[in-house]
Amino acid sequence: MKKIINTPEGFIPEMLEGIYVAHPKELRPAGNDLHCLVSVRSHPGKVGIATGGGSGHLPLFLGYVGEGMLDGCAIGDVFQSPSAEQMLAVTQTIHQGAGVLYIYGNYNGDIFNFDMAAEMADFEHDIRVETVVVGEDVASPAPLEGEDNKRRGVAGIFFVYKCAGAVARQGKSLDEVKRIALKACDNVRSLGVALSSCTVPKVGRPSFEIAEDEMEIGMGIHGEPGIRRGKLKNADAIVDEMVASILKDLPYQKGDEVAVLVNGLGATPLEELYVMFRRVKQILDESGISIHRSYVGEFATSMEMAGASISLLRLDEELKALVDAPADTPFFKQL
Amino acid sequence: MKKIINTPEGFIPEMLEGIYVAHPKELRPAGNDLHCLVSVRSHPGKVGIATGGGSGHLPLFLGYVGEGMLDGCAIGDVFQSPSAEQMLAVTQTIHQGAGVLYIYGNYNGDIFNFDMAAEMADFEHDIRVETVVVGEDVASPAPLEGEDNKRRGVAGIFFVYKCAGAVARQGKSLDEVKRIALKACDNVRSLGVALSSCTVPKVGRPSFEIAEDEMEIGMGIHGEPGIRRGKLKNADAIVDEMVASILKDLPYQKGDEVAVLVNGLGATPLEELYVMFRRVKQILDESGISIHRSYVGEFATSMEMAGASISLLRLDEELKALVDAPADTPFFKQL
Amino acid sequence: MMAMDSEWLKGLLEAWAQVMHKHKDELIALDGLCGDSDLGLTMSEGFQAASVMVAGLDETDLGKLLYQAGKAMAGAVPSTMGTLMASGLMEAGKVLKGRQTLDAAGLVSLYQAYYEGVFKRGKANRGEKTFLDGLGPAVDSLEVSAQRGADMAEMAKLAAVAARQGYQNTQGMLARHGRMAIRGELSKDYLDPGAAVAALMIETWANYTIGGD
Amino acid sequence: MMAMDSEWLKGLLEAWAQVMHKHKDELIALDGLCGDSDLGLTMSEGFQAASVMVAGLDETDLGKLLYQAGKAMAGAVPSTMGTLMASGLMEAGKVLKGRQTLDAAGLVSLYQAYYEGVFKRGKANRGEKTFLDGLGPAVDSLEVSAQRGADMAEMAKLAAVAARQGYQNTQGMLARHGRMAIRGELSKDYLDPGAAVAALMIETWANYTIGGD
Ligand SMILES: Nc1ncnc2c1ncn2[C@@H]1O[C@H](COP(=O)(O)OP(=O)(O)O)[C@@H](O)[C@H]1O
Ligand SMILES: Nc1ncnc2c1ncn2[C@@H]1O[C@H](COP(=O)(O)OP(=O)(O)O)[C@@H](O)[C@H]1O
Ligand SMILES: [Mg+2]
Ligand SMILES: [Mg+2]
Ligand SMILES: [Mg+2]
Ligand SMILES: [Mg+2]
Repeated sequence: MKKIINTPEGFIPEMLEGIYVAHPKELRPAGNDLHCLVSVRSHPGKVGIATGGGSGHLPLFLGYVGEGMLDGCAIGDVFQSPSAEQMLAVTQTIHQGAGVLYIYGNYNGDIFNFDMAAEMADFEHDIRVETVVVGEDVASPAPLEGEDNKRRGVAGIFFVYKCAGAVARQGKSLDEVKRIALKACDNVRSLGVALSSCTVPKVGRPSFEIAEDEMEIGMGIHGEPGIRRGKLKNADAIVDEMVASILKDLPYQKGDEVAVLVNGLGATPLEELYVMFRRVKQILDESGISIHRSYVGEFATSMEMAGASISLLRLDEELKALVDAPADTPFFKQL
Repeated sequence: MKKIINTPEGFIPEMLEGIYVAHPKELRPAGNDLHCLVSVRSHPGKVGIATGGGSGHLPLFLGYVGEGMLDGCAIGDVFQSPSAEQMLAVTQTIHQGAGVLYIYGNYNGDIFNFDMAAEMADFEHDIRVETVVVGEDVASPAPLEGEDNKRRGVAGIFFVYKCAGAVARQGKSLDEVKRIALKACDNVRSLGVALSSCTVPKVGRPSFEIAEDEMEIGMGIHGEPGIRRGKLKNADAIVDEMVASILKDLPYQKGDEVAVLVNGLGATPLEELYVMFRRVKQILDESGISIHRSYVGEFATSMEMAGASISLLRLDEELKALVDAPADTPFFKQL
Repeated sequence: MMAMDSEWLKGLLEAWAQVMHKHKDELIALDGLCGDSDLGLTMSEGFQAASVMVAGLDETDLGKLLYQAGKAMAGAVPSTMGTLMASGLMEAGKVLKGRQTLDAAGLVSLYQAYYEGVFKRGKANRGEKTFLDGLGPAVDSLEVSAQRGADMAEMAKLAAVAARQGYQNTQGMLARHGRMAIRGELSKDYLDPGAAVAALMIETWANYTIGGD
Repeated sequence: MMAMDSEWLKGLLEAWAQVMHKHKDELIALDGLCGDSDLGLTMSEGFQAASVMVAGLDETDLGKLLYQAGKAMAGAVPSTMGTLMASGLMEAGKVLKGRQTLDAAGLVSLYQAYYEGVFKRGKANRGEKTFLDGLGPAVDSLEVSAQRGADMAEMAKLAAVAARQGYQNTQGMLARHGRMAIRGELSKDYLDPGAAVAALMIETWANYTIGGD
């Protein structure tokens, strides 16, 4: 394990200390718990949006707390859910009179704790909470009618934050913000490819083994198994496979518009992400789908994992306007 | 070599294609050469600022072409200088009537080519060109009076772009923009630490060997030897050593203000950079130096190298205002 | 047999904390086969936190004590099982709120509520290879015993056997929840670590009940 | 001996391209000892580009041809040596602008200007283990030969010996420029790859001159 840290135990608390001293004008802790980050700015009457999850995914989650995106975030230890009480502390702090929307990824621990936090917020503090769970990773099959969505939430959650954050900033109601978040979920799909593992500091060895000439399509951001493991192919072949899986998951037609996110998992250089983006553009051109807006970079990582994910958000006029809205957070600024 | 690329030869051209299709509203090629990137916006009467160097350092160099920063950039193959003609093409395109300032890192190939480009610009096109070569890496000793500066240019060049870009945007003269760039050079110092090597695609094997429990303080961004190789220490000890070397290189006194850049070299997670930043803040607090502004993230990388660098820019009121000025480039936005 | 009052409850939580501590490595190993090896840590830390919390409370309301124990557990170990155990305790707290002591029926409703709390949170059904496959058979057994008026010691003994049996029956089940579900068919070969926790809880309560005779 | 006109110059550039191609692997290996192994590639590609460029020009002005050869070299191989060779060619071009043929004095000034161009660009002094330690002794020799009125063939022979000797003398010198300088004292053990290029250039010109007798 080759990391610039002091101790595995201190890793996340010290990272958080660093976050607060680097962004004193943007973030503050709710209560005295550094794991509960909220925006310094508030807008009375605005729906509060909270997220949360395990650490190790920067700039996810806390990096999107700011104007036009999220109001607060609770984070746990590496890949571990924060507690319901931490979420509750965030919820209480960001409630600005119009209720709170939780947006988070489809993981057991997060669901259990956010549900508990929502109950506490309701029972103990009369705060109305609504929940949108994001699961857009096409590595697992789409849920059948009436079944639970078992898909994991990966980098596509960025688009859900973006759209919901923009509509909340307009002062819309909790129901309306939730409708938009669900609409973003309905229209976003992602798929990742991993080339190497990350190492959880407290564990001290790589989360999974993968040979020098292998890749795994569809691997999860904590190393969960993907669709298939195979020989490392060239960039175009990888992107072709990924985009094909994404496109066939939603009905697309000629003339559709999308927002694209090519996301690095941590160790993959930005240069490679642009090589991938180039191919995404070629494929979409061929399919008659036009790119309204694109994002290339690290938006949701797995520490030092090598690999990348592609997310597409299918747009209509309503979502387009929300994706285009300005945002100003520590890690994401759009003018 | 585990990379998401098609061929080593295609790596940079395809990366560039990706850049242009991702940022069509911000960047365009000068002439028909993708290696010559210029801003789509121009401001008649403004001093043009150009930079350039080898590829493999994204977001350096081309990522800073935009409002309040640079006007154009010529880039070569991985770690290889662009040609003088490419620099000349950029120079001609960004000349807005007030001359052009070259700001680039202290490397032989770049110097030779930029010098040649400056001569051609003068002889062939009557464009006045001035040059500021950035070499702020304290891994090599400071030049003696009258000697050439042999120090390499590393991530601190970001601050030189920032200050010069801001003053150029105010419509100041070429001499004035050069004075500011030199002033930023005088006040910026950097030092890096490498934990693992990157691999140049055309070479196909790591640029240097480093053991699982080793680090190299002062290693250059192409793998040039550093100050010392030793056992990997903990984050605080590493930062202590780095900041001590930086602070002793310039006279600092209690009450001084600085801008700080903690820069990831590529594979080091953002979490670790914040652990480092936390320690930088502690040390500066103890030394009575206050942080006016801080940047944490990937600003100048070596593809998938693991490691980080720290840069400090000592500020006075003039530089403070320039560092604070807004900027809007594909990779760096400041509101 | 000691009265089932606040002192009894505090003792029970302490006994649970001790047994989880004692079986820490075993649970770590069990969770390590298909999971992330944290179960021993989270269960010993979580029950420890719950026990310490109620030990310090000057409170005789069993419901309030259980609720606070649950909140302490939730704050200490927000893992899957940590949150589920917290949900069980908190639900039991809600149901028993206002009671200072329990009779046999009350004891049964404690475990029923615990089951219900875990079920509401995790939405797993019996047979899906979870904690509930350990606790469920024990609750069934308690209900039957109570109906036929068995004494506490007998109720406890039978429930402990049922829980252990339930745990053993998880081998062969297809996991539908949590990390083990990722293994698909392969999961059938394994015992469920969460159900092992249920067996330990019921056995410990049984010993505590009988030992306290 | 053939007249030193534009055809002669085109032939010389072609001969240089051929020799760099022939010695490509040798130069790669030499540069690989302390550098980045690109010298064989850049020199063969660069002189090839220069040669192809002038071959296609309908131009008799030697200065203009040399300048264009330099620009082609610069565009093709912007490495250290590529840019230095381009600078040499372009400086020679500036100095010889307007001339259609060269006499012995003109030939000497071509190499003097080439040296000057490389020197202005790279600012290396003699003895600092660079290309100039190969070319420098050859230029010195040419100056002396011209002064005493030696014929072209003799001038060429002596210059080739001087260049080769200069190259060999780089072993023992401390590198002050480029990648080899990073090695510090250790650099003394090595021959300088750039100086090897100088030796090849002068030897090739000598053979071209004598062979063309
Ligand atoms: N939905 C659920 N309902 C009840 N128990 C569950 C559920 N999901 C998982 N479990 C139990 O949790 C156990 C694993 O707990 P834990 O180690 O805390 O999970 P993780 O570390 O993966 O978060 C499983 O053995 C299973 O008994
Ligand atoms: N300042 C200089 N002046 C003249 N020659 C130089 C100078 N710096 C380096 N050289 C020559 O360049 C040679 C290396 O060239 P090259 O392989 O192109 O360098 P790199 O690949 O490091 O850019 C050295 O052997 C040396 O002879
Ligand atoms: Mg990274
Ligand atoms: Mg990176
Ligand atoms: Mg576990
Ligand atoms: Mg070389």
